[in-house]
Amino acid sequence: MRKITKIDIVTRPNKLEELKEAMNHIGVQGMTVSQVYGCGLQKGHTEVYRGREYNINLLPGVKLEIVVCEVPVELVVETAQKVLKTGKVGDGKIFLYNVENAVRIRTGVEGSEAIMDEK
Amino acid sequence: MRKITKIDIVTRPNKLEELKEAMNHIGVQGMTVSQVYGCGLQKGHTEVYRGREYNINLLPGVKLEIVVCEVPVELVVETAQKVLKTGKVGDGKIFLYNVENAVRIRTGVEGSEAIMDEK
Amino acid sequence: MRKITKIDIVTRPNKLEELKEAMNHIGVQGMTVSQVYGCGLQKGHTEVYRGREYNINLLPGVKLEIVVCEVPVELVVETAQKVLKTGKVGDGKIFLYNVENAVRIRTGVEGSEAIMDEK
Amino acid sequence: MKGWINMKKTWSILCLTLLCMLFAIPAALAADPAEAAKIDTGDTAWVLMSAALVFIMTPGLGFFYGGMVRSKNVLTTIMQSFFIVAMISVEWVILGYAMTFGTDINGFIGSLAKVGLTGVGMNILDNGTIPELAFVAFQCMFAVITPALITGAFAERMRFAAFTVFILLWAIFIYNPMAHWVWGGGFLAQLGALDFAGGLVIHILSGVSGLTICILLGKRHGYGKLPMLPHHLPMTVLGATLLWFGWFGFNAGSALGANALAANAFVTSQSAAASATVAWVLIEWIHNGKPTILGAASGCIAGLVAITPAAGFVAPMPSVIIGLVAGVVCYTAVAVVKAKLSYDDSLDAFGVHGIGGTWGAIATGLWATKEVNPAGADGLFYGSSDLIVAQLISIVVAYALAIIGSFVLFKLVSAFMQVRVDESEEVSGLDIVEHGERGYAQSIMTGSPVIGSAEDAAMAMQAFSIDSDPVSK
Amino acid sequence: MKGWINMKKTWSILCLTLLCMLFAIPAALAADPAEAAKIDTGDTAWVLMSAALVFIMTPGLGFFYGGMVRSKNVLTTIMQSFFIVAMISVEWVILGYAMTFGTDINGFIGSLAKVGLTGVGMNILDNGTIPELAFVAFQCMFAVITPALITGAFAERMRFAAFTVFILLWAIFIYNPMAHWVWGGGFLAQLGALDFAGGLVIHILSGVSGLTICILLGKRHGYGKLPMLPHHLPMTVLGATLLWFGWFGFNAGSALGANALAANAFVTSQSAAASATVAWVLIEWIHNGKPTILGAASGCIAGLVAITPAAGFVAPMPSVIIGLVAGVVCYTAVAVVKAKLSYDDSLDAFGVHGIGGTWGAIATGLWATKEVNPAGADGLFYGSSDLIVAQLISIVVAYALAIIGSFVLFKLVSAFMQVRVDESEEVSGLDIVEHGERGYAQSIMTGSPVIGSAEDAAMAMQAFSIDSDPVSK
Amino acid sequence: MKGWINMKKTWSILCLTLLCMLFAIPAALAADPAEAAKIDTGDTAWVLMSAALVFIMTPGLGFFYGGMVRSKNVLTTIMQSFFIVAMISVEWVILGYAMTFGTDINGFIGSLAKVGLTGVGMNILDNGTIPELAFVAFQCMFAVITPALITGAFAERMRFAAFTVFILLWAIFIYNPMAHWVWGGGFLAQLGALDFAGGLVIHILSGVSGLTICILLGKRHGYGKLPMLPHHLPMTVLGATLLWFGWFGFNAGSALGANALAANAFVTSQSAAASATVAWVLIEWIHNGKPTILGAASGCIAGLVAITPAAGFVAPMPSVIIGLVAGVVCYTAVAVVKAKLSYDDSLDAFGVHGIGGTWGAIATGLWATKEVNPAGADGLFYGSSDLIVAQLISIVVAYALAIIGSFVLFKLVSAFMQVRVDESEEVSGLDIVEHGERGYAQSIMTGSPVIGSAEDAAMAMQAFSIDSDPVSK
Ligand SMILES: Nc1ncnc2c1ncn2[C@@H]1O[C@H](COP(=O)(O)OP(=O)(O)O)[C@@H](O)[C@H]1O
Ligand SMILES: Nc1ncnc2c1ncn2[C@@H]1O[C@H](COP(=O)(O)OP(=O)(O)O)[C@@H](O)[C@H]1O
Ligand SMILES: Nc1ncnc2c1ncn2[C@@H]1O[C@H](COP(=O)(O)OP(=O)(O)O)[C@@H](O)[C@H]1O
Repeated sequence: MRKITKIDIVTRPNKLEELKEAMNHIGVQGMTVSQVYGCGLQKGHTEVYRGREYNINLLPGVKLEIVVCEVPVELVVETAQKVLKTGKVGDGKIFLYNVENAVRIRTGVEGSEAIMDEK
Repeated sequence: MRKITKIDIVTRPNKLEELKEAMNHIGVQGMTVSQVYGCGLQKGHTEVYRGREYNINLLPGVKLEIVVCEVPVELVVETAQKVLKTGKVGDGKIFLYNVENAVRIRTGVEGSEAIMDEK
Repeated sequence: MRKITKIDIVTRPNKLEELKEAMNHIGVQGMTVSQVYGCGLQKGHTEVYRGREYNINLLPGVKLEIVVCEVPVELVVETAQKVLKTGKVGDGKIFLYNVENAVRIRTGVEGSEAIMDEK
Repeated sequence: MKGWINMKKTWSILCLTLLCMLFAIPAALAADPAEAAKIDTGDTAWVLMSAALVFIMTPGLGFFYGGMVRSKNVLTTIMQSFFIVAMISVEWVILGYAMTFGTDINGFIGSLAKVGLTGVGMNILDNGTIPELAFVAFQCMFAVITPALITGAFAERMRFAAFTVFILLWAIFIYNPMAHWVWGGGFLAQLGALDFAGGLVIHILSGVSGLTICILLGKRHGYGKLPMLPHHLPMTVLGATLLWFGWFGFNAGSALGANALAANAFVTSQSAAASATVAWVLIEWIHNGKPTILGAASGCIAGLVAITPAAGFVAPMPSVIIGLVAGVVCYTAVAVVKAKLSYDDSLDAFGVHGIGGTWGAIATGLWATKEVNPAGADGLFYGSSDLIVAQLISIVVAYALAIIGSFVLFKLVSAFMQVRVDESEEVSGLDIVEHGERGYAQSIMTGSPVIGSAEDAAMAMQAFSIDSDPVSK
Repeated sequence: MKGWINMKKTWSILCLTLLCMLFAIPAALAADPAEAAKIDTGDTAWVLMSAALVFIMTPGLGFFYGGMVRSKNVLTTIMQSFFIVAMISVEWVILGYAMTFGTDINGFIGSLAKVGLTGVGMNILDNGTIPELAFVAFQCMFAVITPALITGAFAERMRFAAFTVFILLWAIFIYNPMAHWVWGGGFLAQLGALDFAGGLVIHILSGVSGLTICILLGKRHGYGKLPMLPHHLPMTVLGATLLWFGWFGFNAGSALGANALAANAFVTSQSAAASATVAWVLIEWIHNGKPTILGAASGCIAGLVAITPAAGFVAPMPSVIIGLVAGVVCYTAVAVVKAKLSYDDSLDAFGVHGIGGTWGAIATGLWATKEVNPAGADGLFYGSSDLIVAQLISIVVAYALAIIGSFVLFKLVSAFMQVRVDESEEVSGLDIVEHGERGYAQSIMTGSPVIGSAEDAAMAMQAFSIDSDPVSK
Repeated sequence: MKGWINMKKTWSILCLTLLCMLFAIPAALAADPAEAAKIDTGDTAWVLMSAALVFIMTPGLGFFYGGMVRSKNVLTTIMQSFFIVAMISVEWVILGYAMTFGTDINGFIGSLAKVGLTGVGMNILDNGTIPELAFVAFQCMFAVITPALITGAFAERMRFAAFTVFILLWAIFIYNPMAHWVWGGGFLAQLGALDFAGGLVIHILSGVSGLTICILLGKRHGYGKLPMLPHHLPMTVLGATLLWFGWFGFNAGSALGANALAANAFVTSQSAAASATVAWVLIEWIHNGKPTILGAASGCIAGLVAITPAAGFVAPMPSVIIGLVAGVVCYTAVAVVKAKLSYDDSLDAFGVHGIGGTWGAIATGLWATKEVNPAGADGLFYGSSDLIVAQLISIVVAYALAIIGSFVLFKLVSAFMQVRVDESEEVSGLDIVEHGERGYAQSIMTGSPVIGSAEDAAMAMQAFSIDSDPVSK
């Protein structure tokens, strides 16, 4: 079985649409997106309620989980960087994990084919 | 320490209840569920606002994270497939990962016992 | 490359603020938080709508994903336990995973430095 | 698509009819300024205001119902009420007012002489102190809310096209005649039945029709197995608030003047709504262990429904009892009986309006008194049994009309178009499937515009290609 | 469970009393149609409408407060206001109106001759131009909103059972007497104190009672450490909108007629609300660097509170000043003083109603003029100091009554039942714990029905077993 | 910060002016109780109630618009409407009423004799049956809603400081004169133009000003590329409901009495709103394949806008046609023309109010008839062409004033402060950036208080240090 990798990309929400298109463009077949709150070097903001200030340091973000096999991991990482890099703090992180196996529920197919384009 | 595996199941939201029951049935002690938006082969839908059409291709889904040790991974995968398979595009995916360690916060117990039934 | 580890902590939502502060205190540079629903030994609650009772057994929780390299994993786990342990069912779990690589999008730096403090 | 083609036919006919009528416009104006002197400004102010109050009830009902469905159907549910406001208002000024309040023909229906409000002009209302147009407006709002009440019974599964056709037919062939029978000088009025603001005409009619339709339509997919919880209870409370608020116009406005009778109807409405709320909350506190806000919101509606036919005939203390009983009876209907009989009246249109309206019509026969309203009658507890008999007959008539009428119209509509959405559509939710909209847009869940100026699209594409070129090499 | 048993006792007694009274119904009707000729329809229309407007304020308050709490307590908070509408309306028609507006006994309380509205019938109001029942309805809404205002002070931590008992006692033993003293011909009226629409009776009384209770109850768990942010500001703005809207009925309706005095009260209400909003937003813009919508919503309420006692006694320009000062003073009370003194008045019932009401009562003593209202008096700026003295005395009386009365009632209730939820319940949120409901159902977070027809459950089980059989082998 | 400093200056001047005027207070009271006898209570009740109804339209508009923006801008959008209510009400009682309804100076502006409502007192309205203050209140609400309508055009990108200054200037220098020209006895009134409730003065003026500003301000970042979907459609429907509800006061209240004319305006409003809703929904059903709730909500507003100038001049059947055409025309403007011309009128202030108002002003010239309103004129279809000419001239004047006036004021404001937020601020959302608030607080997304009593902070710190000590060792 070929190596399968999960790529987690945590980034700004407003980049989601563009990133999604870029990923489709390089042949990524699918992805799973979730809404997260991030905390890192990026400074939060201040909110005011009835004269009391609150420092909010959990910032809204999105996490994309992309499992790939055929599409080279480097290409995904490079493309993501290309789209997401603004050079300002808060651009986010990419984490890579090893996937032991994958199954496509609809067909029951396992391994790399579970996430490959069906011909 | 026995091998611990995390099983990520991404599927349609309306199957959650049934899947949860099926998992309890085969002895899965716990799980963590989150709301995700998926993008894959499944076609999205069109929305219309003031005469302008939008193509929404992020579809609501659920992700179940189930960490198992005693319960065989195959049983979980098979049961999930049984419950979730409709044969239509969008049934979702199952991904398996290796877990290095697990801790039950309440007791501090580590390893396989952290997720096993307490007797 | 030094070993990078992802620590997933699933716990009660009302502990988030305290846990976040404790983590900053021991030098954790960042984390990604998401809202999850958990199901485990902890009993759910009953809801009533127009005379019909429903048993809700998915309880709101939070999941923190913390990727560390410099900061010792044990310190994170211990600190988390310290803050989160109430001794009552539902305190949650900690899971550890191996991370193959990490990238800081802003700088393109890879590996352990992607998540380390920038000096 | 098939449904749509059928729709198109139906609508073409309607539009044609409409246009035809519009040629008759100048004739519609036959004001008699001489009479205008008799208008009482205070009464007019109150009736106009009441019309506005009753107006807000129907969108309010949309929120009441909308909060109780699952989030995937919130817009469909609100839309049903909101669109009814529009569709039936047009029907009313063109046709409905004439059918209901035109010169009586054999106690059965109004003559069509007033089609398109012909001859209404600036006239004063017969035997009234207000402009006839104020009465047209006030009654329009009643004609609007009645079919909207039904929508609670078939929520979350009816196609919008079939819905519009069914409701339009229902308004014309069921509501207008019934309103004529009771309020337009028809045979039930002659029989001596009392219905101050619409227990028979509005609540029994809509509640029982709802029950009929929901049985014919079948249960929602997964009903009884999957949980179907209200997705937004504050919205439901908002709806209940607007309903309660508007109901003051509904009941006290039905006095058609700003007088002691209106004040009496106002007070009885408030005390019945209040006591029914207390009763419903207490009974479920005892029965289920928790006092719920959905119970409070349901309770006030049950009380208001029950007092509707009685508001201008009974004194305040009986209204407290009517409310208490309404709370307990409707709770039982909704929480016990419905579960036993296992029909899927999604949002309890029958349990609250059908049952509450029936109780109210009976209660009017028990506690009505000429001391409150000399134009009324004395009920059983005030020494006469004539009234209660008339009330019971009217209830039977209303049930019969609602069941038979709705059955026939439902079958008729089914013959021409698909009435219920497909199972997969029901799972996806009707908001997306039927209206192409979502109630709440998650900031995360976006989409790219597919229509728009061609340039926009080209720009968007280009913008991306340039960026991505080096990558794809 | 313990609380519930106590509840049951309390309620049984109440219900019994209620039933007893209902036997007296026929006697309750003693209409005198001869007098009915004197009713002015315009005045009646305005008072009825005003009653409806004041009605919507209380649910509106529920939304105003509901948006400010954390989402786990939204229903509890809305429910408190909504249930008060029901409970106090019943109390009012049965007992409250008699206590407040029955024949005065020694300047202290009304005789109970009018219990159950006995003798009100279709009468015209003494010295009025409207049906007495219209006045009953209008005043009912005042009796309702006053205790609801208090709930902001103890939000997010009081048990529902204790809440209902406390509020009922408070309405009977604190509100009714105070309203009698000022409006029912009691000793404060005799003293010459002016309170057009309820600065003393409503705002000071509720605000100060709120302060008392919130101190007795203690702070919310984590107060000052954990952030407690409003979970839904649009809901709060909706509430503020309904309050502002209803306040026109509150203030201008208090003229009890549609005349120049009502118009004056209408304009002064609008200009005070508006200028207080501007003032609050500006002061926080300067002080915190941002103009907030919560500030705008709070500001308009502060202005409306302050103008309430003065609306029918002062001219428009002074109302602008009253509003400006109200905005600044209440902001300071809420943002500076509260933080210093560190009591947990969750939603600032005292800071806005207590302080705003006090300022309004004083301002009435400064700017009242007989040119606006010949039945009023001239204030300090119009050459007389009698009024301001009467105002100050009344304020002291209101504070004393609120503090002592609330203290005693709180202790009384505490002796019989648990008043505050347990810490773990507070953490879980009161919606689930007390009412078994959630405000917003996440589509993801579902549940399986545990009650329902036995067949349903069996079917559900079976459905699954069949499926899963091969799996478990 | 720079903006703030400019703001401070502007406001200081304003506040000073305000204070100066307040010294003139006693003079403001010149009531003439002798005349008070002529007040008609019914008319007064209706006008006061109508003022309350029009009041609720502006916050309603805030919700209508607020639901349509992205969630990060919901508060900013609602705040714009809400703050306008406050700011313009103050402006109106101090300055606006005098400018608009003071003694006419050369057909161009009112004399400033009535500044601060001087001399209004308890007077009866000239040639009216209501207190002048009731008229002040009613007209205040019109002055408030007009600038609020504009905000839809520049939503999601204007700075709050610049917004307040611009709107204040616009109200003073554009709205007040125009209202004087049409309603205050100015030159357009003398020309014979008819504008029952504000097609020219309100809808054309605001819609066209909106268009001007949105072009000057530029498109939202990403417009046409990124999807900008409504985040909360039920909120938009709530807004539409409040607008429709309030519009009865707007149109029928403009009769300034409770009479047949008011009833006519009430009915025509309802039928135009209803038919426009039906038309909009049908046309998009055909054009896009789905009937949407946003279409229904937009349609009713389009119909109400179009009937506004005509409501008291045309009969009910023409109002149905006016509504149908309004639905189709405004849909086309919004869905086809806007996309073609590619300006970013975020929430279609121009498409609905500008276009709808223009159609309504023309329609008045077509269907007006003296049979409905003897004080009006006969339109083209009733045999005279004078009116339509006067209408067309007035439309041109309104367009010219709106375009030139808004252009000049925009440039003026731009010269002193930053009008548009920075791109990064636009991406973050204006709620956080401008107001430091979020519409909906996720329970998960919390924060620690940074201001508060020093002890609190110390305690919090300590609490943690003790716990964490062993860990950090
Ligand atoms: N150690 C970490 N573990 C998990 N997530 C992290 C970690 N560090 C950062 N993140 C995520 O990445 C986001 C961006 O990180 P931040 O430090 O603010 O900026 P940058 O990546 O530009 O240095 C954070 O909001 C958080 O969601
Ligand atoms: N490569 C992938 N990485 C991560 N998640 C994926 C991937 N492919 C699919 N998914 C998830 O699985 C869901 C279903 O996939 P889809 O391709 O639509 O249908 P099917 O699994 O039936 O072929 C998607 O909505 C997405 O959430
Ligand atoms: N096997 C598992 N896989 C994934 N998540 C789990 C698992 N077991 C428990 N969890 C998560 O941990 C939370 C707490 O677990 P629970 O069994 O209720 O209490 P405790 O950890 O105190 O024994 C659950 O709500 C769930 O989110």
